[in-house]
Amino acid sequence: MRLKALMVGAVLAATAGAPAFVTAASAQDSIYVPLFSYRTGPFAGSGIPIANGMHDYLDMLNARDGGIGGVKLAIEECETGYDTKKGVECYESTKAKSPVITNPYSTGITLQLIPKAAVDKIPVLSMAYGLSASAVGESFPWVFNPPATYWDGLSIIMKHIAQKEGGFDKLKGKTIGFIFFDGGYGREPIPLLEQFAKKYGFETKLYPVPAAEMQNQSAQWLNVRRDKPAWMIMWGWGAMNPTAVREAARTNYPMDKFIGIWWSGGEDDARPAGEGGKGYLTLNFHGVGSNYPALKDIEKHVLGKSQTQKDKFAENLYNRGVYNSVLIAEAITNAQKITGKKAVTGADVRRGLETLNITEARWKELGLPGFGAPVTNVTCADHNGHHAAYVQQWDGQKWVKITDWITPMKEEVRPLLEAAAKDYVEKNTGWPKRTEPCDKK
Amino acid sequence: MDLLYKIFLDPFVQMGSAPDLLLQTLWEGLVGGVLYALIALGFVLIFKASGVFNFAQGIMVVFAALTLVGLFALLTRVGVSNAHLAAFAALGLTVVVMLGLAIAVEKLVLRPLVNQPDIILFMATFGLTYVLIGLGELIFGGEPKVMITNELFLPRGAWDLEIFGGFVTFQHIDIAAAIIASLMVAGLAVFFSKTRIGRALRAVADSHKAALSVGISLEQIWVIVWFASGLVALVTGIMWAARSDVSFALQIIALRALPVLILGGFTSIPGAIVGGLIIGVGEKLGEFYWGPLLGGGIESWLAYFIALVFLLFRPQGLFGEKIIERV
Amino acid sequence: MLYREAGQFKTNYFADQAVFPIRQDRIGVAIILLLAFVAIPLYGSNFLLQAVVIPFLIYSLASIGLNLLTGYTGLLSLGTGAFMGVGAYACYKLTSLFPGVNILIWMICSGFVAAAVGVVFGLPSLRIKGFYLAIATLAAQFFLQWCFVRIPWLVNYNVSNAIEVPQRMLGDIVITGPNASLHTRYFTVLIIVVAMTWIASNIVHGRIGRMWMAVRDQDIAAELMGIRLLRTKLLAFAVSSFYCGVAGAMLVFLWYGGAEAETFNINQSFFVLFMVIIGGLGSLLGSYLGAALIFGLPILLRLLPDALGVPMHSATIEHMSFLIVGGLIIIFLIVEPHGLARLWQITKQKLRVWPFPY
Amino acid sequence: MRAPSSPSEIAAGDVLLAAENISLSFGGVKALTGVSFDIRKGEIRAIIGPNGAGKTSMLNVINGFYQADHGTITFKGVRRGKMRPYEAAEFGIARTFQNVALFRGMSTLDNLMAGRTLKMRRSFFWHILRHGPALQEEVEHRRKVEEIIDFLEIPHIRRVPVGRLPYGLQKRVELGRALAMEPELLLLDEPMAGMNLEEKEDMCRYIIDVNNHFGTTIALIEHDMGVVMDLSDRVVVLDYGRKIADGAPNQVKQDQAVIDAYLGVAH
Repeated sequence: MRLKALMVGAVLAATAGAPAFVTAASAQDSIYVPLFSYRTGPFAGSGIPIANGMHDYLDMLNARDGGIGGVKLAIEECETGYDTKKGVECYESTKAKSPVITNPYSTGITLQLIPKAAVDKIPVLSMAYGLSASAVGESFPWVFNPPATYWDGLSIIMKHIAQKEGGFDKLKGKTIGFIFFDGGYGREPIPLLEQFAKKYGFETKLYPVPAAEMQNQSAQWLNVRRDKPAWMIMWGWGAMNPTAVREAARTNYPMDKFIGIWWSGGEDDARPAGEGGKGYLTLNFHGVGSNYPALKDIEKHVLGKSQTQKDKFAENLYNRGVYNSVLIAEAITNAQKITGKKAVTGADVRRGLETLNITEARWKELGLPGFGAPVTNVTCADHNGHHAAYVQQWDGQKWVKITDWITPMKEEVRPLLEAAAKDYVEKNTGWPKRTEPCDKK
Repeated sequence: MDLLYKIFLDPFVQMGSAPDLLLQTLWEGLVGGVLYALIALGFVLIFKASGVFNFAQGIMVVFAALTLVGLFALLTRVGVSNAHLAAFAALGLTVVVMLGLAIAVEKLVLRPLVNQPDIILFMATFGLTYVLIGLGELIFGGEPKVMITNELFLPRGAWDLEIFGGFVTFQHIDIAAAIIASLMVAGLAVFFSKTRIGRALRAVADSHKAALSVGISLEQIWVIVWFASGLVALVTGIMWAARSDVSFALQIIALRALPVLILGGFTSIPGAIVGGLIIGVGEKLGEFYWGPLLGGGIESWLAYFIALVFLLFRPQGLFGEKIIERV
Repeated sequence: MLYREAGQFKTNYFADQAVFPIRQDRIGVAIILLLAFVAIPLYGSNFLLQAVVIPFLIYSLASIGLNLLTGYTGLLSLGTGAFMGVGAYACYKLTSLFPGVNILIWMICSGFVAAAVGVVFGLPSLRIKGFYLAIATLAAQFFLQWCFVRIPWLVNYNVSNAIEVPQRMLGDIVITGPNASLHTRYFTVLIIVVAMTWIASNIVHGRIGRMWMAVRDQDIAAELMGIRLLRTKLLAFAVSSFYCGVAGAMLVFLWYGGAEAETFNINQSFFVLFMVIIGGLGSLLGSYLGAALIFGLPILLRLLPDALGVPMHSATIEHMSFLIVGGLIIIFLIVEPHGLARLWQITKQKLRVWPFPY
Repeated sequence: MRAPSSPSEIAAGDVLLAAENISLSFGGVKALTGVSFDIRKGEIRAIIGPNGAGKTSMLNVINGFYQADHGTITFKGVRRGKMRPYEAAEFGIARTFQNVALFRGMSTLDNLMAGRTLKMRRSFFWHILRHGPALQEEVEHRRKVEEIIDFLEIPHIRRVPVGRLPYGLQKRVELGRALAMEPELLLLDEPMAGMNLEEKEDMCRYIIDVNNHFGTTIALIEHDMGVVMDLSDRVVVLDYGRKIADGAPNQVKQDQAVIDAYLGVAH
């Protein structure tokens, strides 16, 4: 009985007492950059390397350069577990410390934050995920999704397929399969895919994979075997990817006709399939491997002290995190340049994002020559830029870049985006008009 | 008319016109069914002996697989150079861990909660699920791992049977899964029908009081059934992870085995096995032949509907006897 | 000394049939309402309101809903998340089809849609009970979630397959959408939750509540007393789903501001079930206590290392928080299987006889 | 306290319920075979027989819990082959159970109030408000229930959850719950099983009082022969699902078939 009282008492005391300790660590002399990450839950496999890459690059800037422009970065991870509920909580708890940018790292969380961004004056950077329509800067001044949207990704994949088949006119009569995560993310490319199908005269077959079935895809791949599509396109995430690659190998699907979006291209996605995974293709928009001076700097300054396992260093998704942090750092640098302030705010960083201009020379300056395609198209009107990506292939051990940078079919994508943005604004009666002025690059 | 044709005729025409695909679908269903049956068996063992609907069965599958892979990595790191040796040592150690888990569960969860209502025990297994998720991620990390199939001498590759002008692929690992699962089930059946402890377990299932009165220690029985379920979880974990990878997403798979319990009943071992096979084959056939009508991906709920429709006609389940209500 | 009912005599059955027959309880409720309506909005930080109190209230309502079904009627359901989803999607559809009608009316109406769906999925409860029924309700969970993903009409053909909450006004005040102020949303949630709690309390204290509990405790005896089982169970499903539906609509319209089908996944169902069981089956107060504990504990655990100045990786905190929440669930069940509400009752009983416990 | 009942009023002494040729079996096992007997208005009718004779099954058929394979039940002049449990309750048949079947989580008061469910008419809407008519109705029925509580001398346990009561009191509350339905026919399944002598005497008194004061017709199953002989007006004896005797207590006591049945003579 006493034990019982004691235990209950202890819990209640902890519950009651804890908020008293909670104080916002206000930091005047640093720039606060929260990183939403998910190192737990069913998607942790993809979340961990990304979080490591993001975190390590910024840590490296702190260690090597003492921050950005002489101001230290206060980096804090907040664990979302890819769960919207926790994401909103992370947003609210970090908001008190005046962050300069938010990286939601989940489409679900991004959707919640889009309306809040303008109100709280914190820009949202959803790098190549989130709401595609937010590329329209006129409607979404506070949201950025460079370097490319899913629709850009699909158009790049179509270009690659057409090139392999010998031209778009050769697609006529062929069947192209689309296996996707059955949710907002996976369904997004379908309208464009159907538009392409109509235009080029090929047939599409859809193979949805429900969230609960990510590791149970044999039925989908039986369908693939029946339909015999000439190409398979995948929009997968988390545990869905390795299962799909494995099932494709089991069904003897030709792996060099199986191409995934950039979120389906982790080493851990292809590796479990062993020999069978050889030849699998995915898109990518940045380099893989540690053969860049900046990554060497990470190795020197950060690796070993951070959570990164040495053997996973500079793998694909790790570098994706680095890419993400380069965008953050560049935006902050730009903001400092525009405003002349050192400790910039969210509103300043928004301007910094609108003036993103990472030319080939700038990539080199950053110690990342050729790491990414030049990010030069982000403007006030276009928050995405529709930049190029390339196709990489799994050789059984690592990813190998097999094409040059391929530019997306912006002329196909942009009208769709604008229609979607218009639709969003119309449905959200009272959606604020853009009032933010535009900075010159 | 067209719709009726698509529902009632077209699928069968397809089955007839491509019998190799039908055969392949049946085989995939059977393999999936075997794994469902294994998970359901884990549920049934525990429910039969202690009346606990063990929600943690799913996470036990993940935890066992994770422990196996984690221990293997550890052993390799400390210098066990022979991969097969390390793998089997890890397997042995994992069995020990599962035994430890069973003992801990009995001591820390079941014993203090004895005689509580079913729903409270059910809830406690939710708590256990959380503990195992936290523990597993804390120790082994949340990133997915590759199952050590080669090291465990599990076969790779496939065997193509050319038939009906097409071919049917039998993955060696699937054949192995079916064989190992059957051996496991047979072993458990022998254990429960031939050994003293097994008979005691059945006595407990029939009546706790009766079991107590003939001097059977409930605690011991509980440890044994939880251990047995742990072993079943380990086997399930190895087999399922061999098809994708070892990650926490795998625990969702356990939910797929729940309709099997409606079909086969919570207390029937044959029910779990036959039910698992029915659900496995049923949902694959449904997804493959009827799924496209609804845009595919109907597997997530199809099994429940199969089970519910079945229940309408046979409320007592597959092997249950007709229930006579008494007052 | 403070908590005494001696000297409070009831002179008629009206007073004796009251929900709070003891004066101190009435005072306590008044204080809590005062806190909720005055103190929290005045002094609470944005974080407290947005990330703690609003979701806590919404989850309390959902767990009242599930408690009516599981705690009062004894029907275990694992489909709460999906029923919440039905409410959210229904509200979205209704307000986009008829934007002129007040959003609050649509929130309530979306409860009726959820109730209708709940009745359909409650039908198997005639033939099956207990865990079998629980599994059958999983059918609702998975099927409905599939519908949310698959029927683009539900999201007005939004390309991201998501609900995005439109702006809606009540008079001059913006209630939903990005421009709705935190306090407006808070008061809207609070008023709905308080009103619906009052209604739930009325229902369970009257004939309907007794019918539900009769079915829960002894369905055969109840049937032989003339209580029609199917009707009673379906009514419980309807009312319960109504509550969950309204909670779901509020979750999206007054808290998240947008939602995907994944928002209403099975974890949501489990989450609410935890609240009900830890709080106390068959207790409205328990629904609140359970929601506070299950929703609040992880938040606290996450804030704690920072507050204590212990540096810890966010992922480690998350793992620890899983471990601790799981462990605490087990400990609480061992300490008091009947939930926090029973703990509260025992405390009250002790107060009543204090300082002479024997 | 008698509820006005629908089909036709029946004077005391007339047949209230007649079971004709009732047969019931479970998967081949015969529980009842061609049993016929009647219950007259105002009497106390005992059903006795050795264990497994089909007594409880007979009660279950009367109030519709089991559907007889053959035979009919005529209640207040209306003949039926099948009856639903709620129909039986609506016609005024209430019962208690061999193993107490109270609503264990509810208080004594709520158990009795639950017994009045059928008599409460206010709609769901009023219950939501718990005001005006609904509260009025609640209080009216509370008054009736308090009468029964006084009658059974259980006011001190009004607010106690019945699960915590001792067995004897539980049986009494169960009787109270049946009385709260204001039945025309009260079926008591071993109302005195497991009681000590004092409790039995109390229970006998309540049964007689119910019969005398409220004029309720009672059919009871009981093993205690002394009680049966003292209480009942007429006795029907079942053995292996068949009726073997029917008549006044004294008559039945001397019946050879009854003696054989109880002493276990082989058939």
